[in-house]
Amino acid sequence: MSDKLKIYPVINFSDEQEQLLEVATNFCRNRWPNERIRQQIKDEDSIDAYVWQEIVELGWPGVAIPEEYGGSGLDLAEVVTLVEPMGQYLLASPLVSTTVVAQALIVAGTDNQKSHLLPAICEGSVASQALSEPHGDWDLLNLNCKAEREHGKLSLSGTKNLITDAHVADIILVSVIFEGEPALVMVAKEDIPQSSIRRETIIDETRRSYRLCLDGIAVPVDNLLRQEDTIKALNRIELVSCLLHTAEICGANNAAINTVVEYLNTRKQFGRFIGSYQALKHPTVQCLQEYEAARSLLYYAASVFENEHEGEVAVRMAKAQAGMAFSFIADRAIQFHGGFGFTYECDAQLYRRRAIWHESQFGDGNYHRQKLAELLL
Amino acid sequence: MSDKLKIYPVINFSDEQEQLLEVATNFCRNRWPNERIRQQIKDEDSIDAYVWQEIVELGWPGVAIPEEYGGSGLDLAEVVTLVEPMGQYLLASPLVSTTVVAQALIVAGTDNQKSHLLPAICEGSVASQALSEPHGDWDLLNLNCKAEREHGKLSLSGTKNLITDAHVADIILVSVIFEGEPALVMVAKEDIPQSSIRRETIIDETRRSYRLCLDGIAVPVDNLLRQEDTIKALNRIELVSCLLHTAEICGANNAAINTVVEYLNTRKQFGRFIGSYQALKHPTVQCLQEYEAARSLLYYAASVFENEHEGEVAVRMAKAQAGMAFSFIADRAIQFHGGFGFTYECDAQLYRRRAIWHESQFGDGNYHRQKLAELLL
Amino acid sequence: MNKTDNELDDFRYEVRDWLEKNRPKKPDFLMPQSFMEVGTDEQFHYLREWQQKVYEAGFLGMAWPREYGGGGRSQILQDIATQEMKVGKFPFMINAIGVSWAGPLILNMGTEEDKRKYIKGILSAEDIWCQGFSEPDHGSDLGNVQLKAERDGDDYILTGSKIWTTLGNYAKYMILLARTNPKIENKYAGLSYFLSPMKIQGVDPVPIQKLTGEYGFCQTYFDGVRIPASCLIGGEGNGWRVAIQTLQYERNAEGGAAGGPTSEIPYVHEVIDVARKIKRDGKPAIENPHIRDQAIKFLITEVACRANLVRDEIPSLVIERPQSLSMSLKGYGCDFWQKMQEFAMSLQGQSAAYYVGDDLAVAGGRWHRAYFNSFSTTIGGGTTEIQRNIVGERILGLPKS
Amino acid sequence: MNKTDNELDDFRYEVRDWLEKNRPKKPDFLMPQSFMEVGTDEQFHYLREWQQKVYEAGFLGMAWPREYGGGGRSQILQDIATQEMKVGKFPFMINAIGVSWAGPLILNMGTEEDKRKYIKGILSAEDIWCQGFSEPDHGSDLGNVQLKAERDGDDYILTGSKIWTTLGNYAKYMILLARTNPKIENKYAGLSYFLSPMKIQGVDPVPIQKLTGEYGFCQTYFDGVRIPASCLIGGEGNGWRVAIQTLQYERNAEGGAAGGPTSEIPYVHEVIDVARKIKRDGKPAIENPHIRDQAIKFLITEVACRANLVRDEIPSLVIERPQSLSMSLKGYGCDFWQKMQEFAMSLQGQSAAYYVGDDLAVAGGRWHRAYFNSFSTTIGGGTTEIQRNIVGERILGLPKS
Repeated sequence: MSDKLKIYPVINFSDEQEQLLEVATNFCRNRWPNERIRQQIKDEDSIDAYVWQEIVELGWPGVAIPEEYGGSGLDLAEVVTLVEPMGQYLLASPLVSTTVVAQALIVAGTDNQKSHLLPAICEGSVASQALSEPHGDWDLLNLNCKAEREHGKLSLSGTKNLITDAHVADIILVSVIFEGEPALVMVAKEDIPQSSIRRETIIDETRRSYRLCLDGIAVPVDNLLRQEDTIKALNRIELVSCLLHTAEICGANNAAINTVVEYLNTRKQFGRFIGSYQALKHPTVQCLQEYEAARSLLYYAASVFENEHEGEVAVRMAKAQAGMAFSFIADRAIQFHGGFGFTYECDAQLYRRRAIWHESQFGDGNYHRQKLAELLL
Repeated sequence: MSDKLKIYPVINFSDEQEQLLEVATNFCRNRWPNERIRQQIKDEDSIDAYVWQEIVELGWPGVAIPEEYGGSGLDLAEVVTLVEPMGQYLLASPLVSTTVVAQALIVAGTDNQKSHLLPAICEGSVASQALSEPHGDWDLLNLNCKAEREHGKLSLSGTKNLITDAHVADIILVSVIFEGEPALVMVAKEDIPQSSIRRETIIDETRRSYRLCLDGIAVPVDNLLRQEDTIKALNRIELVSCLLHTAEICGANNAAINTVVEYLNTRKQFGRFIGSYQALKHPTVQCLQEYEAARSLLYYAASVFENEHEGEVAVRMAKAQAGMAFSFIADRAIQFHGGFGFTYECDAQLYRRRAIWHESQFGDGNYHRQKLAELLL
Repeated sequence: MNKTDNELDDFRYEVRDWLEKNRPKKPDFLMPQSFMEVGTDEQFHYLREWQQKVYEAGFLGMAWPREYGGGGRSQILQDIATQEMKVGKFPFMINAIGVSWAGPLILNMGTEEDKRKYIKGILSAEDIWCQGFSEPDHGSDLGNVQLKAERDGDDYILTGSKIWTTLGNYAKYMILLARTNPKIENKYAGLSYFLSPMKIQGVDPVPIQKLTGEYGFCQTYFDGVRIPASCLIGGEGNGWRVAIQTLQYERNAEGGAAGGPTSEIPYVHEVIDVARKIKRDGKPAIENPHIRDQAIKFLITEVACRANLVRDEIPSLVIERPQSLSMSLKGYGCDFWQKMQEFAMSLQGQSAAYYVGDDLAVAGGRWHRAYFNSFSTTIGGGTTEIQRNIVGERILGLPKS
Repeated sequence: MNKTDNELDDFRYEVRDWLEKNRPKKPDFLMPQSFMEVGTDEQFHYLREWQQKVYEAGFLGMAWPREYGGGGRSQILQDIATQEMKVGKFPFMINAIGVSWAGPLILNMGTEEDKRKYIKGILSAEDIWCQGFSEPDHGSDLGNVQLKAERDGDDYILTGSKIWTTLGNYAKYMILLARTNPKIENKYAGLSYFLSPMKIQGVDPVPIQKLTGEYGFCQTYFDGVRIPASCLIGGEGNGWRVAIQTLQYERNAEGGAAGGPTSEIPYVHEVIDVARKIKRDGKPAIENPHIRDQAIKFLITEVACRANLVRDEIPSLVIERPQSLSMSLKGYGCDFWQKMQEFAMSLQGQSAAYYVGDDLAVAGGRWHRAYFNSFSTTIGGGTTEIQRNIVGERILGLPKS
């Protein structure tokens, strides 16, 4: 029993990862300065088409797509090194959602779907996924939305919510019940009437989230992914999402630490820099340490991601730790900025809002610890 | 549903309580200076017969025993004010165990038992209880020990553990299974062979605890308490014990805070009194606040103790909070004393050991929170 | 003035009855959760009307002297009325700075003229008050206040700015700490305290956007503002002492306050109600063992906070550290509320992604907003960290940091 | 010296094989959990014999120079051997101060004569070393060391006392920080560092009883002890620099250490095993949701601590704060272990009442003792609080407290 508790983590960090991490960090720093973040909050569209075009030209959407479909054939570990700096600079891009959809297609797409959609993704098609429903349950199998065969097409019904960047997505992967069992269906942009899609008000203002009313939408039957692999695909979606979200969280966590440290080194109270007070210094050190732990788990998870059991354990550990660490620093960031922290102008709120959003997606710490208890105890 | 969650605590503090608190505080301070605590650790017998005699003369064992049996007919709230200072000065006395047995007799004793044993307790008989068994479960109904009718007597069997002061107790209240149901039996000192009783090594060295092998012990059938009231009596025992333990914990918690504060105000490091460092000052303030919260809950619990439901809720809240607060300060007391805290000579270990012991008795915070969830959610 | 328990009970029913009969209709706009969060005119007018109504019914300022507009009755009656308003979740008193700070201060240290001029307007919410202590560059460090008040004949000329002026754009008066003597070595002796008009030339309150995205505070600029010397309270150079006195009113909460709630107090049972409605793994979140355990922890602390207030009234139960409970009130309580509100938000699971304005936001996003706004209590009026210093030094006698 | 993975694996199996064949028989007495807890002769001899055996088998000091008694092999082999000893839960190296502190220091800064004289005895555990930094009146404040070392011809005369001398009563040598110049204004410049003999006239190590009730530390008195000036290392007046250097060896743990574990490392899975055996409400404690959740939290931190060590070896993954992981090792890890051991104790429910010596004590009271002893790691060698200062100042660049 205890044997699976004896975890000796291995971290492999390839030359590709090293290069991509450096390139992506520079890219995000240059393209996404603080003013840009504030602009992105105001824009209807949080994604910058020019920046996305650059990302496509860099080949990042295809990093983990096999070469036969036009990708680079690398691992998700390489995608992690791209997403982490995006988190750090709060750069909005559909890279995560697009990668997740590609991974689902690799697992459960038909040959036809793979040979059409994967190359398109490599060339810049934006993909998103519609998995959640208003009941709010994280269980991806808790589905009320339906697909039914009608006039040789699949007629969809029900409501999906929390769909990232749905309005610019070329394809959306939708989970439904079809013939009594879970299924995944690709819905193309042109099949969705504008009136079916509605912007949501979410806590993280640097993102755009939409609700999609499926009623009246019909798609070709060929858009169905191989139904027998649905559960496998949904598992993959959950774990890939957790891995990439964790990368994003770690990046943002690092930025939040830097924001706090800069303030502690600038602001004076009672004639001393406030960073000299242990009441602020020590919790900040604890935040740093929790972040470092999360980042180590992230790269461990990235390294063993494809190993059954160990990969899942590592990813869930990483997400649980990263979520906790980021919430902790973001909460303290508001407090330690004092009155300024209470303003919209201070970046602390950006991090705190983002931390809340991340905890709401694909399970919070409590949820993953429960899953880990099932896996390990 | 929510209505029982709207708790507006009332604290009644009678003139008797006020007087007893003052008298008991002075008594403990005079009788039980620090040297005496260290002596009590070395003594085979942790109870001081002379001090107990004084306690008896002050009438404290009978405080909550009805006047018809020779007591003062006051409430357990008054006993709380006696026990709290005993906790503060770590004064060893069998007042708690004796009071608990008296309360059980009031609930489930036969007229004959009450008219014999209660006056004896008022006059100084030491009583203890044997409720635990080596399985370690806090559930007082999880019983393996047995009583069987044999030759007109009750023949006992099995092992009881964690019996406080068993070697000096005149009577021990023992829980057993009798005729398939839980029962309580009084066992007199003279019925227990010396060889059946063995001292245990417990974490709190200021106390004495014993294991009792019941095999071969037989007592008169009249020693059985009214069996139909056993569950009621066990409930009463649990709640009275929790209340009085909480009082003891609060007293000790206060002493631990004073010990820490004194050291922080005396010890210098890097040219400053260590109490000036926020890394030590702020956690100490948090310890103080958790203690104050515990003490407020204690006196609330004492005030409403006899109210069904509210009394149980208040007592469990008080025990959970007090146990947590005391463990917290006692742990930090070791740390904040630095190297000295690591020695046997430093009082920090006395408090830490006591905190561990208290958490082991009648349920820790986690246990009481579970019970509260059942009562309230 | 000792009342029997029966008389008190009768009074309690009288209040409860009036309150229920006069409960204001539920507004169709989002309500602020404390007086620090009033960001729109409709919120402002709604709350001001309610305070006026409560005052006219005789349930506010009940223990303040009758000659200035108070009720001249006993404090215990006010306490009962206040409690009924809190428990019944009635709107709070918008003129909180007036009823809790400026009013007690004026009654305590003001001239006869001050009392006649200000007290009634404070109670009726006719005259809204704001507070001018903090400045942009030294939030918690009041001794360092820099806003200049230069004597010029019978007037003072004010130059500088104040920050976190709650209701600054609605207020008629400000309690203002300013520097009358910039040269004196003892910086505290250079401070003076004013009851200063807001609706005059040169005073410019500019709303600040809060982290919630809403408004409620101002930065107030003073550009050569001329006010009469009679605005001074406590005498020139005594500002520090008066400010400390004012802060005592706040820290002792109900001290000499006129009564009434000044914020919506979130209760743990409301959080538990959220947990009953939210689903996790197909079951109500309240069945999740971790959430149950957390909920009970918060409940214990909530009851303990209330029990602290009750015990604080019994001298022989606070004999060893007489100020311990009252001085910990803010630090311990605000920290608890903040964590509780964070918990209320986090237990929403996936739905926690929504914010105020989305129809899927749990309770309209109330808990997110409450959590964000809670930082005004852990930062404003002395941060939690500073509160710990104060308790450590004054209650435990630890050396200064 | 680059080894192929196959060669490394072969070596790992060789070590594992030797270890299993030579595992010392389980003692019939209570074993100490780290070198700081050796309180009896039987413990001492048992552990000394084991270290000697490991050394003779070639699995200790493998990367130290062959000419002084080391193995002259590569560090990676030593790391593998050390890991095998840890994972297999073999006894730790009793001469920890020697292998982790004194040895690296001597190799680094000692004279050729020092190296020939001391290194082999360190590895074989023939010569036990102890450490003399802390003094009774200024625990963490090493700059304030007062023990006097007065020059007298070719000798120094030592007067004063040191505290927390682990193995003081067994040690042959002490690394000693002493004050050679009490008059100099810069207090650091008045310090010097000695490799000082213990078994000579005037040195009196007196055992200190620990909070566990056991022994393991001494207070060591120096009453006019005469030692030759050749004991000096680093030169007179350079003691501070040498001491800082020594502390680096400790903080970087495996730095230049000879290898081998120096304490028994408690694993979370052992705590979980306890939770499987203990009953709560008639069921194994591990089924209690709160205990499950706690266990998983500890497990996550345990894996994270290990992953930190692994990541620290990859330069491009620590590029932003290069020392962050290594400098946090002690503070973060020791705090975690302490809480984990406290948890292991608390989950025992009623049985937590028992202590070492009672047959009902869970695992013979191991977890209580481990928790108590854990304070030697959160206090000794710089308290957790001081570790946080160091990380805050050196890694985050925050100003000094």
